[in-house]
Amino acid sequence: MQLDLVSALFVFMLATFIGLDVIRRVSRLLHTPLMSLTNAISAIAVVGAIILAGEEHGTFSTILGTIAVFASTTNIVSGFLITDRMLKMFKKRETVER
Amino acid sequence: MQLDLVSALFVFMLATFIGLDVIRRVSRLLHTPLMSLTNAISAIAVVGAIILAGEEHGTFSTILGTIAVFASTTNIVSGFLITDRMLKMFKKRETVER
Amino acid sequence: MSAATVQLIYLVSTALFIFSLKWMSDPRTARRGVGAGVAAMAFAVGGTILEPEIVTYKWMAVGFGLGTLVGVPLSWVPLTAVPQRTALSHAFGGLAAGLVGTAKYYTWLANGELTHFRTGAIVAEVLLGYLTCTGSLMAAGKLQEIVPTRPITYRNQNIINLSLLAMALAIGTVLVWNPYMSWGFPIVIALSLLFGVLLIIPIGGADMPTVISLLNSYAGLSAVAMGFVMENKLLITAGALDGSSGFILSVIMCRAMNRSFTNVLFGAFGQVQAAARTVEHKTVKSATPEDASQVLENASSVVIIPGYGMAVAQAQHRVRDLYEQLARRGIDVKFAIHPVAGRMPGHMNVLLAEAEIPYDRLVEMDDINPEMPQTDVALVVGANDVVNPAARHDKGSPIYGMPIIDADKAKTVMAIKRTMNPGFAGIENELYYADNTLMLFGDAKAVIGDLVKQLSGDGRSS
Amino acid sequence: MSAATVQLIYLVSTALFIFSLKWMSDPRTARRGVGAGVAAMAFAVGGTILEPEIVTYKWMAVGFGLGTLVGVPLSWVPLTAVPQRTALSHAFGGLAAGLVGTAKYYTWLANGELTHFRTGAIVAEVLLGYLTCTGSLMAAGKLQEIVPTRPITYRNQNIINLSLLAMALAIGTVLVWNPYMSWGFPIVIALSLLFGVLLIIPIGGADMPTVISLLNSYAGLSAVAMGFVMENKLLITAGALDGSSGFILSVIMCRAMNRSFTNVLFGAFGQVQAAARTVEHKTVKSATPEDASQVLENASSVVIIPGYGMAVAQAQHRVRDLYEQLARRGIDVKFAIHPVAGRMPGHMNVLLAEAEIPYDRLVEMDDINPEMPQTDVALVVGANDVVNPAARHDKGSPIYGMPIIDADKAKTVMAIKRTMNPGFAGIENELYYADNTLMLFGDAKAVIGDLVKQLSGDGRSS
Ligand SMILES: NC(=O)c1ccc[n+]([C@@H]2O[C@H](COP(=O)([O-])OP(=O)(O)OC[C@H]3O[C@@H](n4cnc5c(N)ncnc54)[C@H](OP(=O)(O)O)[C@@H]3O)[C@@H](O)[C@H]2O)c1
Ligand SMILES: NC(=O)c1ccc[n+]([C@@H]2O[C@H](COP(=O)([O-])OP(=O)(O)OC[C@H]3O[C@@H](n4cnc5c(N)ncnc54)[C@H](OP(=O)(O)O)[C@@H]3O)[C@@H](O)[C@H]2O)c1
Repeated sequence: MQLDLVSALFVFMLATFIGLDVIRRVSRLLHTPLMSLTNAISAIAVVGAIILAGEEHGTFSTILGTIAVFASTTNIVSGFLITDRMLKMFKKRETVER
Repeated sequence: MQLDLVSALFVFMLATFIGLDVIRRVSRLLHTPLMSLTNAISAIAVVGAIILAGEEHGTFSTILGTIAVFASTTNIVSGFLITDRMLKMFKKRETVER
Repeated sequence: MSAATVQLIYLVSTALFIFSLKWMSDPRTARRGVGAGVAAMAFAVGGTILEPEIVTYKWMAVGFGLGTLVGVPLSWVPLTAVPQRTALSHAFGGLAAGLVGTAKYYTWLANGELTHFRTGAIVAEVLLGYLTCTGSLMAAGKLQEIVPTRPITYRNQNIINLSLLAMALAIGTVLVWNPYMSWGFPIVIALSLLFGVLLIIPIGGADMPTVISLLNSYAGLSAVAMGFVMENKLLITAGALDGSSGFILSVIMCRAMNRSFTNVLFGAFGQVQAAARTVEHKTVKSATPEDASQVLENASSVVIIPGYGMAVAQAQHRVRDLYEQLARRGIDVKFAIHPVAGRMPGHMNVLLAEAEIPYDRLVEMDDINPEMPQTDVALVVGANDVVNPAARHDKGSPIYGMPIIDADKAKTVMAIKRTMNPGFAGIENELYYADNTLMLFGDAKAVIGDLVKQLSGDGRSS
Repeated sequence: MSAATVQLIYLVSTALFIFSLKWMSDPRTARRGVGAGVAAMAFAVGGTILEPEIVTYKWMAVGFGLGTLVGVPLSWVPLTAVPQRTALSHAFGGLAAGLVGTAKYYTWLANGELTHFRTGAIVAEVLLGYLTCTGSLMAAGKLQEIVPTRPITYRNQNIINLSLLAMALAIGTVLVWNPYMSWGFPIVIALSLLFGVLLIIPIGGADMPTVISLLNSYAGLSAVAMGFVMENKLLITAGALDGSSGFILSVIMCRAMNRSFTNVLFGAFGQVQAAARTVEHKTVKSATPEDASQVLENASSVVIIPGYGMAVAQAQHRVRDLYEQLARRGIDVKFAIHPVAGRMPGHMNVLLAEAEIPYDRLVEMDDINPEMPQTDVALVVGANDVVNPAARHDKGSPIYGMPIIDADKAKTVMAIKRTMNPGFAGIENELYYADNTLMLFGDAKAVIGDLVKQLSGDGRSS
């Protein structure tokens, strides 16, 4: 168990290195879409929710799991859709000028 | 065992993402010192060598381990020393002009 | 499906999430980034459904269905409502994390499978999750102006809040020591729900963007904690990406406002608005759209500086018309984008993109400032704090030290706003009293509409 | 010491390795990077020594001692010998990885602990390790000119090499299926040792820098494989950092030479040297140091373009004297650095740094090229291919498409070299025949010494 903790810490550290680097290089133009994109990504909690809703550990677990699946799905769907909607607006000169 | 493989693959993938990113941003000025620095880092194999030389699994293992410790130590020592020697030479205008 | 296969699917999903964010570094690849994000999420969901412990699909199907039903319309909100939508979404995300942690705790409690480590991770997940949930709801409420936007303060507020948090942490720590002390768990939940509310109410509505970003970071961290609970590396990486994003965006905002995290969270900014106003009487030159359009016509370079007022007035399409009129006359038109103009990071960029203004006309603050002294006209459209020269020289000003766009250095400044009221920081702007400044009073959409009309010839005959 | 503590030490070590490379992004933080690397290695070694399975310290002490004894003098080599030192070092690294893999195999074989996965990882480690070892030894030999530097080729060479490799891979695969088929293991070792040699001999000495970088990448990958064998995440991350570094440096070199990996590895480049030389007779203008120094004195901007010849002649200190003489006269002097000038990436930068030329005077190719047409004098010091205009227009040239420094666009070109012999690519350089080119024949060190003497007044009286 304790070794698993360290292993998880390893992954966390590496992912944080990547995250900080990658985000720092996101174009300033796109900070608003970035907020909604990461909002969708944070709905990764759906993974835990699905397991809860799909296991059989009693009604309590299932209800919480279903609500959690609902909440995360809302995030995923609206987050990705709105990000794409915003990004579609960004056009470079050539394509804009008629 | 198989799960361990995936876990190791995870770490490998994340580390490669970091490696490619970090190296791509090394100053072009410093590519020669970079070569000797990573040369020293590749001597991380010393970790495996130490375990071999320090366990008691028979003479064969111990001999191979000792040679491996020797080879990696050579790398570590010469790699870091020469990198530092080169880097010491890089000076910005202010410190150079008298 | 073997556990190893699922893990491999998670590996692919992780890589796709990383590429998704990498591709956001350039508007040309950004939509591909969304594609990668969608694919990553599909792999994550698909892989999880294949997990061997899943026995029923009924309930998750209900969740997916309802979630989609609510999610699709939520994505149609107007651009001005994007901040509150994001906040609402964070509330959902925090809720999901909190609920999963809660269910895990009680399941393991019943089966006697709790360990110190598991309990610790669950406590972190639940704390962050529920705090994010209520905090984000409050933030959404303030942004939508359902909840009063001004900072609500009372005596010893910070002490009370911090001791609540300390209490939650203390009980959490005791729980880690003794995981089966189950009466402590609901208390932790209650305290974090409460702390989420109390953390937000003393923060002014206009500081909400920074707060939302921080809450995004917390939502990510609670996913990380969930990853520790479930020993799931995908959750840990995706959560860490998210956590970094929220953190960096809030740092960028704080830096662009020259304020600290502590000041944003505990400073009750925006409260002293009235007090700061001085009553000196200085003269202001006001101009008509006719005068203004003549100045513009005679300029050879114009820098347009949009601010929150353009967003409020929804004037971006008119601004585009103006841009076209000027460009047609061979005038060099650029847009100067301050990192915290508006009310969320990148706010102006999205609005101008919506109006189809090519993004290579948008110039960042640091790049445009050296050009300002050679600029003929700086046209300020509903911006205020981000062009306030006091930030450069008035050490007593609350915005002292904040980097600004040097509108005042242009040969002529024209500023569009409705009144002489101050902006977000509640302070007067000496730019409006400068000799080379002309005020164009009125709603930004209407004023720019008039300018366009003048320039397009309707008013030319006059 | 508990296993978890050791893992935590490894975690710290990993983070330090990452910072070490991050800090190499700027010369100002680079030495801190070396410090972080040393600390990381110290943690790695320290953590490993604390591993519970270590029972004796005697043998490793011998290894450390001898390694230090050999390592310290190895770090004193002159800068010109850095490539062969690096190659030699890779050989040591590959050897260590190979030996560890070998010992692990036989230990687990004896104890019946081999699994498919372990065997697979060991085979990968041993293959890469031994191949790197002999390959690097050959590369070091070619660079030191102990081994003939020209490509050694014979009929069906590539087919023979690849079938050797295929054989090693086939036996390796069989071993993974049946780990206890122990007669296969020494064959894999022998084949990889042999393949390392055969891979390198058909590659010309001057392509060795690219090869060394690739071998660096292999050394990293064999550390990764060792990490899989030993389930050690530190080995995996440090190995991956290393692998990426070697890979990216070789890509940069190949791109700067406009060649592919395949061409470098299997193209036997440098072999056709004699054949490519044309015997046309064109006129060349040669000048004396007196003439040259007058031209330099009358220039207001000089760009010095160093190449491999400066390294061979060890002329960098004279170049610095020249730079000072010119700078003293108020002449703007810059150094144009081509990414593959010399024989290793960054070669010119280290040499010029050694001569204490401030690094903000060194300008990269892409940044200097737009300035070349306004430059009065381009002084080429022992560079050849990197200033060959044929790369721009002569589709038949082997270097066609390689980006070059546009020396020919300067008002006057002065080129220092000993003869009219071609450079690394073995082709003639039309730059030397151009109307605005003056040749200064002689050893770079001597010629620049003369120039400095002229400028400093010794020759002024004449
Ligand atoms: N972007 C972010 O991420 C972020 C985050 C947190 C805080 N902030 C803060 O927000 C502020 C942003 O600065 P800013 O210059 O963009 O905005 P501002 O300082 O808030 O000023 C906006 C101005 O627009 C005018 N306005 C409002 N409605 C208008 C309309 N319909 N037509 C014309 N003008 C209108 C207002 O004047 P009238 O009322 O007289 O019309 C006001 O002076 C900064 O202080 C920044 O620190 C931004
Ligand atoms: N840097 C890397 O990482 C790397 C890697 C792989 C390949 N390469 C290849 O190496 C080449 C580098 O180009 P380069 O222009 O630097 O070198 P080059 O093309 O090899 O030319 C070097 C020139 O220096 C002259 N020279 C030699 N010794 C001299 C001395 N003592 N005094 C004066 N001149 C002397 C030689 O002419 P004389 O004999 O007439 O004096 C020769 O023409 C490129 O083709 C590149 O693709 C570089």
